[in-house]
Amino acid sequence: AGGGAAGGDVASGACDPADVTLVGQVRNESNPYEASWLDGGDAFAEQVGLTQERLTYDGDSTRQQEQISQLLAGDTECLVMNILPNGDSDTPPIVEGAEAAGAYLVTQWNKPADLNVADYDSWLSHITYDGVESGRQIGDALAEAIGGSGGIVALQGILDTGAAKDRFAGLEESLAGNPDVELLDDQTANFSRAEALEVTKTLLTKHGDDIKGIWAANDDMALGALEALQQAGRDDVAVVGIDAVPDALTAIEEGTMTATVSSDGPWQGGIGLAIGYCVATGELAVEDIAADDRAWFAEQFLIQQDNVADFVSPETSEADFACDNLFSRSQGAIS
Amino acid sequence: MTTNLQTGPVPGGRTAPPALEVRGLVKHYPGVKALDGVDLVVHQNEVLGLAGENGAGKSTLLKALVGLVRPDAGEIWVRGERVRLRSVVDAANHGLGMVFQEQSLVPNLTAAENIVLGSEGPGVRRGIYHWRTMRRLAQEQLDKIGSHIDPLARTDSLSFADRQMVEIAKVLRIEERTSHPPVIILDEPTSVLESKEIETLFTQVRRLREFASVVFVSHRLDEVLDVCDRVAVLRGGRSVGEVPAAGAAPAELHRMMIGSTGSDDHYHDGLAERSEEPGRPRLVVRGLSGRTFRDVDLEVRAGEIVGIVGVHGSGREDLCRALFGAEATTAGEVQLDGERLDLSGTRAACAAGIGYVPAERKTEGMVGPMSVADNMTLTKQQARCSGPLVRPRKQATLVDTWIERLSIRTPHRGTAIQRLSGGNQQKVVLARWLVSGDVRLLLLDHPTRGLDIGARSEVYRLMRELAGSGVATVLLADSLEEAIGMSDRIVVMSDGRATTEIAAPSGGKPTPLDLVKEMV
Amino acid sequence: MSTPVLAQPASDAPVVARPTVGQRLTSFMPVIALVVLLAALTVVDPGFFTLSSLTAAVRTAAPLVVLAAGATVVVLCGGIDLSIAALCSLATVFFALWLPDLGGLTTLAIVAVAGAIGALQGVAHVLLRIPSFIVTLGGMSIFSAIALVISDAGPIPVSDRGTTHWLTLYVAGVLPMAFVVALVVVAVVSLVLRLTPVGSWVRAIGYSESAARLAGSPVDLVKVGAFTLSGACAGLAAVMLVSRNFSGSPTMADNLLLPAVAAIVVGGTAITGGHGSLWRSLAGALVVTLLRVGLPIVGVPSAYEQILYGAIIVAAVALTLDRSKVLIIK
Amino acid sequence: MTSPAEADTEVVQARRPQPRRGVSLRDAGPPIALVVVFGVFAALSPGFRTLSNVQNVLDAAAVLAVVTIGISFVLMMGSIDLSAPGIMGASAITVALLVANNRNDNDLGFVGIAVAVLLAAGLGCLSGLALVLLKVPSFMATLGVSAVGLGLATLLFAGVQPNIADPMLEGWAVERFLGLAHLTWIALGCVLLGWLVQRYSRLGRYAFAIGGAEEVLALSGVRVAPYKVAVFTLAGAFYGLAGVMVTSQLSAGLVQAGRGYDFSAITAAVVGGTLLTGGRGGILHSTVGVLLVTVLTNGLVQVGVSPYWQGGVQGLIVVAAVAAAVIPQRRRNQVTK
Ligand SMILES: Nc1ncnc2c1ncn2[C@@H]1O[C@H](COP(=O)(O)OP(=O)(O)OP(=O)(O)O)[C@@H](O)[C@H]1O
Ligand SMILES: Nc1ncnc2c1ncn2[C@@H]1O[C@H](COP(=O)(O)OP(=O)(O)OP(=O)(O)O)[C@@H](O)[C@H]1O
Ligand SMILES: O[C@@H]1[C@@H](O)[C@H](O)OC[C@H]1O
Ligand SMILES: [Mg+2]
Ligand SMILES: [Mg+2]
Repeated sequence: AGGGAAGGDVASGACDPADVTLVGQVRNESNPYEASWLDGGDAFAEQVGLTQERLTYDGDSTRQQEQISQLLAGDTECLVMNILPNGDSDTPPIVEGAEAAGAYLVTQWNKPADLNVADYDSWLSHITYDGVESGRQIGDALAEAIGGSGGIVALQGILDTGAAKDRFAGLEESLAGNPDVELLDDQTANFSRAEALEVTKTLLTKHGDDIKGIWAANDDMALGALEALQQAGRDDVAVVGIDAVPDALTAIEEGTMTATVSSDGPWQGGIGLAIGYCVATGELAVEDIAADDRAWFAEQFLIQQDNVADFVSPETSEADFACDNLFSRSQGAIS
Repeated sequence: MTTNLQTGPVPGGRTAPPALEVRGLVKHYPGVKALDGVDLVVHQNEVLGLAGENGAGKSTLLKALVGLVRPDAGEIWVRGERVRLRSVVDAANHGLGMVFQEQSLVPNLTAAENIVLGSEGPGVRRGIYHWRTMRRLAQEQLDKIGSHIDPLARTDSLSFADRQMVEIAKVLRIEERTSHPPVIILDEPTSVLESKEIETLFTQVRRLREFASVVFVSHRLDEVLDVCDRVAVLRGGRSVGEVPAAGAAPAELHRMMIGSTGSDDHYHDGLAERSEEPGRPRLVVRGLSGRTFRDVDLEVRAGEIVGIVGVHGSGREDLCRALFGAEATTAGEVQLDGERLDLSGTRAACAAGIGYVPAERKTEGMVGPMSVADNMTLTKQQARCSGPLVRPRKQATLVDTWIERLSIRTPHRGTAIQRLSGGNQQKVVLARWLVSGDVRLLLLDHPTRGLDIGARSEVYRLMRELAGSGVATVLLADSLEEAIGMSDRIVVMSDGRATTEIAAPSGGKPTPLDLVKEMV
Repeated sequence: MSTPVLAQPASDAPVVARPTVGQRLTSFMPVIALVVLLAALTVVDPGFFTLSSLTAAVRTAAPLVVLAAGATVVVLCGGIDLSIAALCSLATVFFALWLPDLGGLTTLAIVAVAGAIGALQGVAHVLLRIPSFIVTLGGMSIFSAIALVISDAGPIPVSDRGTTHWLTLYVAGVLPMAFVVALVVVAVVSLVLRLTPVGSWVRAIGYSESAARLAGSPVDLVKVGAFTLSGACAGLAAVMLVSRNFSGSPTMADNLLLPAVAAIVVGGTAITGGHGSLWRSLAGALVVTLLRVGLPIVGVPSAYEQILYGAIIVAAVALTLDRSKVLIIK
Repeated sequence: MTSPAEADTEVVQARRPQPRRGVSLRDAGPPIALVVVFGVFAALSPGFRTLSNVQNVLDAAAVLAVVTIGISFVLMMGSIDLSAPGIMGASAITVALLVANNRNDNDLGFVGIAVAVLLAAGLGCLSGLALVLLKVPSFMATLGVSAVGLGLATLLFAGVQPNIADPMLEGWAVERFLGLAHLTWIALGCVLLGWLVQRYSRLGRYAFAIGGAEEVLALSGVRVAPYKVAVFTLAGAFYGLAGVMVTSQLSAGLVQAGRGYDFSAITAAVVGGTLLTGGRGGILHSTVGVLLVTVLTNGLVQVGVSPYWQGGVQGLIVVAAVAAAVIPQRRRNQVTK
């Protein structure tokens, strides 16, 4: 039918490297993390002598679907897509569309737990960071920073995303292990710096000096919280976040922020294309990808003042994207 | 009696050039030739009346004189000099200003701002308001016409008459723009005024004549003859002649307007001729109270026309609206043909067989961009449907019948109603209640506002015909004469209460003075 | 009849006012805008004008067409419905939650319930006399909150795909069923408006609500009806989205609000009410969809894409709005 | 005639009482709603009624207030404006790149701020021009301009977050005077300025008049088009300043600096009693609306309403507040759009 002309005969490709089309799709180019992702994709494309088609959908789920169906209605024979689905629910239709059209697909971050990558031929891999783990790690770092006891508040991400939920679950684990740390309040600031600023100000007046620490589900919100603290004249509150965006690293260097967890945008932008490219050109066969590498957690690090220097300029080397080295950052299959 | 246009006597005996002269003005609209070579002369310090049927082209001519309508051909001369008027400002600079047929003030501004709007002069310096100066400028204008309103009152809080004064005060601002005496154009200024307000207005018009020329339009020909020095008549977009006001009779003017010898007495003819006696009580109102009326009792019999008279604020308009379900009531009961009437909304009122013609035609009576046909069948949809479906042919036949019966002048039934002249619009609005023939009670709020004599007598005839067929009518008349002439009985309202009832059978009519005594 | 004799002028004028060529042209403007846009995209990227690509585009457009169609009637009445997208999201959640119990009846139930919710807003609007902008803005946040809570802030997968499978089929192999359904909605509502008195009530209310009321038109009823239809369409669009995404999610359609309103306005319907039609919204929705998917696919970079999008929708409205029908443009 | 000045005082004094001049009862709804909502939260939450929280509410209202002042002029004309997100984004990035920052060597200080506000005014002007020249309804014109603004912002952003290092701009958010942040004083200044413009400038009064009866202005020989363009330009300038304020608060220029401000500003204005049909309300009305919305947002957090429900509860209260405010004005044949 109109949706898919090519049909699902993908197992491994025989595309001329020059015929491969590389597509990277993220929410927008107006936040540093996702912009760096697309830049990483460009770097990889250049490495193999191609260019990446950069797509953004402005955090709009329907628009993401629309773009992908339009993309899949074109020539899909040697199409490689590295996609950041807007939310868990956006992944299945993308996967089904790619499967029907026979386009090579790698997804990152969001996937419903019950959707199994191995059930598909074109969906090569799903990569994410372990949100529960990161939420717990920064939770523990926060607990330690406030001396193991005291009140904290949590800034949640967009409530209906897996990342937000997993990370908060991680915080709850951490709280269980730190019984003297009390969660005074949790609010959402939708992963946004501006909203975090307002919410934090209000929480600061609500709980006053009881607040010893702020747990934020990403660095953008942590940075907003830092501004609020500065404006309130408070320098005794520890702040943690996730993503390792440059500003957060600077803040950690300067000692105003306690910890973050690395998510490596440039690498994410390159690796998805690399996996697709290797399969499309026949250098890697889908059957040869280990079951554990179909859906995996990528390596992440807790970054604090002592090790921040190592992360200030994240580097992705060409070797990271070599067809025989694609899964080197795997921390194991998604449980 | 008809005098030559070019050589009319110049008041004062001097042979100065006329204040304003129009030669061969032509204006076409799609399907209509609104002006077809009009000639007109306005002398200095005279009040010139302009008469003509609805759609004769009066408003179009006047709009051309203030730069709002660009004529297709013809010339306009001001004080002996040929001018091209491109905008209101242009016209004002030549000393021409107009008070429009529909009131045109900005309701949410102060009276002072409205008066100086567009020509604030020293009232606004470098874009900054100087309220004291504004107030002074406005006060000067108000003083000229002897009005006592507060210049800083919001316009929408003023009475109708006061707003009309503001309009006149505003138009007089054009004096500041020219060193010459201005020409002030008044397009049907009296159609929305009560008789007392009209008197005030006429006093002002006579004062204006001292230093300005005035062009005055009204469908009340006695009024025209009363206040004007000379009357020019338009017919079908052409000048058909003029008469000096002194000694002329309305009938004579009317003959010129319609181009034939019509009946003489449009106000009164046929008034007495209704044969049937009014029937049983149809509308019975007991102790009805609302926002602006209290404890009103009223009875209207089938076939009876009851006029309600009262000044602005007497509550009669709201009473009518309440009977139609368009205004909330707080107490009382209403019965129609012995059954309790549901006052909860207009829909229920329509279903019960009540019809209502509001006074504000433009905003409440008609849906401007919709066609004549759709406006006419808006209420009685079933008249153009079979089952739930609209039958265009059925509608066309029905509408064309009524266009013909009421002599509605429109290029086509599909023409947007806003393109019709005011009088013809009014006929369409009236026709809305007649198309299905199932109306039992008609509430008419100024049904003849803005209608020419012919159309008016047509409406009168219709009302009588309807009464003859048993329809009960409540009439808020345009003038006391109309109320007296048309009604079988007159109820006087003042301060929200129905105070007096006066019988007005044919042959035993009260005089206007009798009513005025009761009204105040 | 003793009416005054008519003077000559009107008689030599043409009796029937036929629409001029210009007037006819303005009513086709939305389609012209669509064709021009398609041509432009094809010039930039010849690969864009293929059957499969067009098929994908109309399939994509279907939920937007349905959303815009419903809201068009509200706009024709002079109001606005800002809740459609949030209600649509909520309806996707309902769908996913109810499907296991209701099975094949779910679609009907969703359309009915969404219609009822729309009606509720209509009733609040007409009874409390709150501007529709505010009622539906409030509705928008309330529906979002409910959706978030009942879904436990996450997508709910739909495992039984049989119920919505028919929407993913193709008529004659090329015409997506979802789009056919959208066309049917547009056609049916248009016919009801044209063939019954409802059409003139709607226009009268939109042009002049008080005149309509004083002519005894069922103003409140028609408005509530318009909001009901708008809600029901949001429900139907939700079913389409679920059939496409295999899940319901509390924010799934949220971003369709502005595109839907844009579709209505780009079609040339007057945002002030009275003038316009569902066919115009259909063309408008296709224009908006082409812009949303077409610009990035033909390779316009993200930042320029937004700039172009802004410029083109403004230009499209400049083209499609019939100014002889809308005198004062606010 | 006597000296006009004398004459008019006399006449005016003599008949002041009846016609409506100033505020009337129908304007009292929103302030009453504000007091009620404030009272309820104060009763429910001890944290809410502290002085520092009141300061916090005022600080939090600053940006919304500036945006709402801008939009109020547009709403007064009966038009609508959805361009705030785009214009604020463009101005936020622009100012961040022009004052001392981590992306380039610019250090224009105040001039940088002025340029950002001018750029914003230019974008606003574009909306106005589309409205009067192309006759595109403001709803669409401003939606288009918002997209253009976001596009420009994204172009300038170029993938790397510009952080500001300008002490003055950073100080605006941090330093306080009489307990309020400088930004809050700036917002108060804007309220005063807006009110003066509305009351004493031709632009303000004409905007009000355009909402009241646009066609009458034309009949009076006023060319309304330039005033419309000027109002959109003025609104754009206010959005631009708001974008600068957000940048000061966050110490960084964000493309999303204006996200959501379009609808929240319209909500605030309407809650304050400005009608979307134009011709009513104004700056002071809108300011009350801003306070009401901000108190709500703050209060719901203070009393501990679940984040899941906050939006819904806020929507409900806004509808209820507007409903309560319109009750005294309800008429049978009233038109509500
Ligand atoms: N804007 C317009 N478009 C089309 N036709 C118009 C327009 N304005 C006026 N006409 C037509 O021109 C003719 C003259 O109208 P005009 O308003 O000048 O009449 P009038 O003498 O003022 O009538 P009335 O006494 O009812 O006010 C009418 O047939 C009217 O339908
Ligand atoms: N003496 C004065 N000095 C300054 N301004 C004045 C003065 N008199 C009147 N005004 C202006 O006239 C206005 C009165 O009309 P306005 O429409 O603004 O009243 P309002 O009560 O604000 O109406 P709304 O209820 O529509 O808000 C005042 O708000 C003010 O702008
Ligand atoms: O900050 C990121 C956020 O924008 C995205 O939604 O999820 C992953 C986060 O790290
Ligand atoms: Mg006229
Ligand atoms: Mg005011």
